[in-house]
Amino acid sequence: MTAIVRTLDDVLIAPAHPGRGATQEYFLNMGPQHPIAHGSLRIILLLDGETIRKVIPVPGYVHRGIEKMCEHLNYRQIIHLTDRMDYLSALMNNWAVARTVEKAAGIEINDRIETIRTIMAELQRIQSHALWWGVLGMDLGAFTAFLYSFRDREIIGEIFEEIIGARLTMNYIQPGGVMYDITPDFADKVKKILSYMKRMVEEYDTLLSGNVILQERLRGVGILTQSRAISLGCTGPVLRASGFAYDLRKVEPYGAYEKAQFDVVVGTTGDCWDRYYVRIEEMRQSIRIIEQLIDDIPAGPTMVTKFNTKIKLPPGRYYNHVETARGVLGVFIYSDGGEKPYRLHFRSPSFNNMWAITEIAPGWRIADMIAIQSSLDLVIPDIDR
Amino acid sequence: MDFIYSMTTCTAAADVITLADRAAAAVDTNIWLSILYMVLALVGIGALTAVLGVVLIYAERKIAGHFQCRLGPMRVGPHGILQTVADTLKLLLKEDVVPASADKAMHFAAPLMSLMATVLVLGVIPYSPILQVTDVNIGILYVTAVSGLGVMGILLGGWSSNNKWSLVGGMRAAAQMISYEISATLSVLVMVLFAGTLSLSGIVQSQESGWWIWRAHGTGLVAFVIFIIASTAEINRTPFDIPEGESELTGGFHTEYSGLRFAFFFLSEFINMFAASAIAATLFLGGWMPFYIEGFETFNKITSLIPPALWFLGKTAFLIFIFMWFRWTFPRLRVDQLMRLEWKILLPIGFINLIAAAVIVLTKFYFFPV
Amino acid sequence: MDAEKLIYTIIALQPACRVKDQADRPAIEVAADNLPEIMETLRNDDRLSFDMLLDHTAIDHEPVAKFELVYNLYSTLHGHYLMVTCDIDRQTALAPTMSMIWSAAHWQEREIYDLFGIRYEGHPDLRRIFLEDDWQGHPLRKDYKDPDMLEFEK
Amino acid sequence: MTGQIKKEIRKVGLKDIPVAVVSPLKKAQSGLCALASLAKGMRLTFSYFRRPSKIVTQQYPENRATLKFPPRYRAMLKLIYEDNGYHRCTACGLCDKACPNGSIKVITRKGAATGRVELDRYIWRLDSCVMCNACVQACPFDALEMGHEFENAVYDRRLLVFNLNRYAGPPASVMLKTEESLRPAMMEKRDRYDGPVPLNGAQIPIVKPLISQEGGL
Repeated sequence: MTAIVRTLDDVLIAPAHPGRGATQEYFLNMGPQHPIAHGSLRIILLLDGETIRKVIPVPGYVHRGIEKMCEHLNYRQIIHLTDRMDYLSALMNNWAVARTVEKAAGIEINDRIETIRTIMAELQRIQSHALWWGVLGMDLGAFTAFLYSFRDREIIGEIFEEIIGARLTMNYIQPGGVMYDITPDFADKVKKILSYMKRMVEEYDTLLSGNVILQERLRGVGILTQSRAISLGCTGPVLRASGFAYDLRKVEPYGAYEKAQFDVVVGTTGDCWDRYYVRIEEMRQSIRIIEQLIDDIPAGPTMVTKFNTKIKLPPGRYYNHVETARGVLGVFIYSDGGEKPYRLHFRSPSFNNMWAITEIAPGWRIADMIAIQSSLDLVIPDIDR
Repeated sequence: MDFIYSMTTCTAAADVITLADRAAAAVDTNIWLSILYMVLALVGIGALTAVLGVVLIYAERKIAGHFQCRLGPMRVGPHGILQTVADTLKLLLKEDVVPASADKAMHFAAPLMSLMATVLVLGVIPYSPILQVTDVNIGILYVTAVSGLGVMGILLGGWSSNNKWSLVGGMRAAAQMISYEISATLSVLVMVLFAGTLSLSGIVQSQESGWWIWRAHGTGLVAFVIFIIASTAEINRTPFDIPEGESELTGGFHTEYSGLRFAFFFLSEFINMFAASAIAATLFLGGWMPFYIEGFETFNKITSLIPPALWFLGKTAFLIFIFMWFRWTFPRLRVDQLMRLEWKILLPIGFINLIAAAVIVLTKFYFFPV
Repeated sequence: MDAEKLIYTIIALQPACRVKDQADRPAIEVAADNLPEIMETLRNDDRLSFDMLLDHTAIDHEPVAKFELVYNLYSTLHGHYLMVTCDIDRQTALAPTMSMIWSAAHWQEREIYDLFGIRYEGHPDLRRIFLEDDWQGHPLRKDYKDPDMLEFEK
Repeated sequence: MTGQIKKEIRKVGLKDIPVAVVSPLKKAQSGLCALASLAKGMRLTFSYFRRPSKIVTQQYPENRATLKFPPRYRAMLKLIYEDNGYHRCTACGLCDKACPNGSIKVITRKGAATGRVELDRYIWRLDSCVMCNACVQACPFDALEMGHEFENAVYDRRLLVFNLNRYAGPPASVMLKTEESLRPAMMEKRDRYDGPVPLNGAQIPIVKPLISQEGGL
C-alpha cells in the first residue's frame, strides 16, 4: 500500500451527463466569499437540483501559520496569538495555553485568579453564544435577531473593556495569573448584566425559538448521531446536542467550576434544533455559574509570577484542554526545555466540528445547508489557525 | 379647471371619473385637452414610480432601523431623508457589469420586464374617485394577468446571468410566484363574487356601506389573510424571499446585476409591494372609501372630511407597514415548506372559502344586511 | 482506571508498546509497523475503548531525522486519556493511516500531511488542507525556508 | 483493512453528571398555535419599534465629546511624562524583548554627561502593534502606558511609525539627581522619527524619511 497524494482538481471531476430526461449533477462553489461563510470558508457542493449530494470543504483562506509563529515566541507571547484563533472565545483560548503552561511549569494558581478567569470565561461564553444566535437568525433570514444580539454583546463587551481594556483580542489570561485585577464595582456591574441577559434570553426565545418558521427550519434537519459525532471528533455543543454529556467543565473541572452548580445541557436527537437549543440553554447555565461565583471572589494576588521571569517548561509533551464556546480547545506542547516551545499544536474545536457537515449535509437542500452550518457555529480563523 | 376643482372638493359620494374618461370626453371638443390628460396620466404614473421608489426605500430602512433598536439612515440630509437619492445616484454612476457569458439581450430585458409589469398595475388602481388612469371593466383580471408577467423578468434575469446561484434563484422564483398566484386569485374571486364586478372602481363603490373585510361574513377576512400571505410571497419578501435569499443564494436572481439594472429590480420590488398593498386595500379595505359606522352620522361626517386619496394612501401605507413588519421579524422558509404551505394549506382553505362565499352569495343567506 | 493500571492493561494486551516518559498523561510509544494493530486494540477492547481521537499531531525531530506522531485519545465510555507516540523516518515520511478507525483522523492527517509532509498510507483522500495544491514544501518542518518569510531584525 | 469497528457507545456519558436534557419546545400543533407564535415575535419587534428610547445607536463622529474610555482602554502606546517633563525610561529594553512581534525598538546611546546608557530613540510601530499590553506589563519603571487615542487611520503605512520620546536623554530619576542647570544640556530634542522606515524588517529604498510628525505623536 502506498500513499496517494491528490489535489483538489482530482476531487472536482465534473459529473458525466446522464443522458436525456435525467437531471445532471453540478458543482456549486459556496464561498470563500459567501454570506454563510462568516469569513472565508469555501465549501464546494455537488448538487442535484437543490439537493446536496456531496460536500467538499476547502478551508485555509485564513491560514496564518499560528503554530509556526508560536515556535518563535516565548510562552507569554503566545497568548496574544490565541486571541486571533477563535476570536469569539478569546479568553478561553488564552486560558487553554495558560493552563497547559502552568501545569507543565508547576505554577500554582490561587483561587482568586481561578474565579476571575471562570467568571470572565463564562461572560464570554454568553457573549459568544449570543452572537451565534444572532448570526443563525441572520442566516435564516431574520436579520433583526442579528442586531439584537449585537446590542447585547456590547453590554458584555463594555465590562471587558473596563476590566481588560479590550473587547475582542484581550490577551487577559496569562501564565501565572490575569493581566489586571477586577475593579471594586465589578460584581455589581456583572449582576446587572446577568439580570439583563436573563431577560434577553427570554426574548431570544420569543423572537426566534418559539417561531414556527424557525422550528420548521431546524427540527429534524441535519441529524448527527451520537456515535458518529464521537467518531468525527466533534465536541462542545455539537456533541452535547447529540446526547453525549461531554463537557470539560464537568468531566475534569478546572478553574472554579467545581464550586458552581450547573447542568450539562444535552440534546436528544442531534438535529439542528438540538444544537440550537443546547446553546440557548447554555447561556442560562452560564448565567447560573456566574451568579454563584460573583459574590465571593476570594482575596489574593492576581498574578503569581513576575512578568519578566522566564517560563521554561521541562522537556516533555504536554496536552491540556479547556471547554471553549465551541468545544474542546486542546493545546499540545512539546518542550525541549527552552523558553520557547519546540512544537505547539492547537486542537481547535471548529476544525473538528466543521467536518461534520460532510456527513450530515448530503441529502438536504441548499437552504438546510445554511441551517446546518449555522448550527455548527464555525469560526473560520479557528479552523484555519 | 374643473378637474383641479373636483380634486379638492370631491367627496366619497362623487361619481368616478378617470383620466381616460376625461380624455375620451374631450377628444371631440378639444383634442389638446385630451392629449394633456394623456400626458398627465403618463407623467403621473412615472412620477409615482419614482417617488414611491424613493419614499418606500427610505421608509423601509427607517422602519427596519427602529424595529432593530437602530436609527436607520441619519447622515444624508436631516434624518437621512436624502439617503435614497444618494443611493440612486450611486447606482446610476456605478459600472454596469455584465458577465461575459451572459445572454446579453435577455440580461438587458429582464429588469425592464420586471419593472414594466409592476408599473402597468399602477394604471388601473383607483387612488381616489377622480385619480385613476383608466378603469378597465375587467380591472382585477388585468391586474392578475399583468402582475403574473413579473415572474418572467425574474426568471429571465436568473437564467440569462449564466450563474448557478442566479439560476437556482430564478427557478425558485418561478415556482413560488406561480404557485402563490393561485391563492391570490382565489381570494380575489371571493371579493368579485360579493361585489359582482371586475372593475376596481366598481369594487370600491360596492363598499360604500362597509368594507368587504367585515361584510363578507368571515370569508372576507379569510380571503384577506390569504391574499396578504400570497402577495408577500409574490413580491418576494421575507418570510418568502427565497428567490433572493441573500444568505443562501447570495442575492439569487440578481446576483449578477449591478448599477442601474440592479436598481430596476430593486425598484420593481418596492413598487410591487405598493401595488400589492394598494390592491389589497382596494379589494378588502374599501379603497378610497372613508370609514363609516352605520348610525353614527357625526362620526361619518368627520371621516368624510378626509380626502379619499388620503384614505387610500393611509390604508396602503398601513399594509406596507405590515409587510415590512413581517420582513423584520421572521426568518425565511425553505423551498419545500413554502410549497407545502401553498398547496396543502392555503389552496384548500382558499377553495373552501370561495365555495362558502359562493353559497352565501347565491342563497342570499346573509346573517346581517349587506 | 488510573494511569498505571491503564498502561499495565495496554501492555498486557500489546506487548510491543513501551511506556513513554516525558509526558503529562499516560503515554505509550509504539513502532510504526505495529501502529494500526495497536490502535485497533485501543479502539475496540472493552476495557480501553478509546473511541475518540481528540488530537493528532506531529513533531519534527530534525536533529535525529525523525518525525514523531502524537495521538491523543479519549474514551467516552471510561473517561480516560492516552497519549500514543510513534517515531517514523524523516526521509521517507510514510505513516499508516488511522482514518479507518476514527473518522476524525481523516482531516487531522490531512493537516499533518499539509504542514509536515507526512504521507499516510491508505488514506482515502490525502490532499493539502490549508495551503494550495502547488505550494512548495511543508511549513512546519524545522528546515522549511520560505523565500517570502521575513525575520525580525533583533 | 481494520476489521470490525465497535459502534455501540453508551447512551449518555459519564456518571454523576447532572444533565439537563433539552426537551423540544411545544410543537406548534395547530395552525392557530403557529400563527400565535408568529404574532408573539411581531409583538416583540413592535415593542421596540414604538419605544425610541431603546435605540442603542451611537452617532459616532458627532459624539466624540461624550465618548468615555475606561482607564485601561488600550490604544496608542505612550511614554509617561512626569510633571517636570521627564520620562521614566531607562532604556533597559525589556519592553523590546517582551513585544511578541517586534513593534518596539529601543535605541540607546551613551550619555555624554553621565557616561551611562540612556534612551536615544523609542520607536514604536503602530502598524504591527497588536495592543497586547506586554510592554506595559514588562516595564519595571512604569514608564509606559496605553493611551486612548484610537483614530489613527492614515493612508500611508509609513506614517504609523512613531518616536515616543520627546527628548533623548536620561530618565527622571537621573535628571532629578543632577543639577538643574546641567539638565537642558543632557536633553536632545526628539520630536520626530526621521530615519528610514523598515517595513517587515526589509530595507525599502524608495521610502523617504517621515516629516511633520508633531511632538513625536
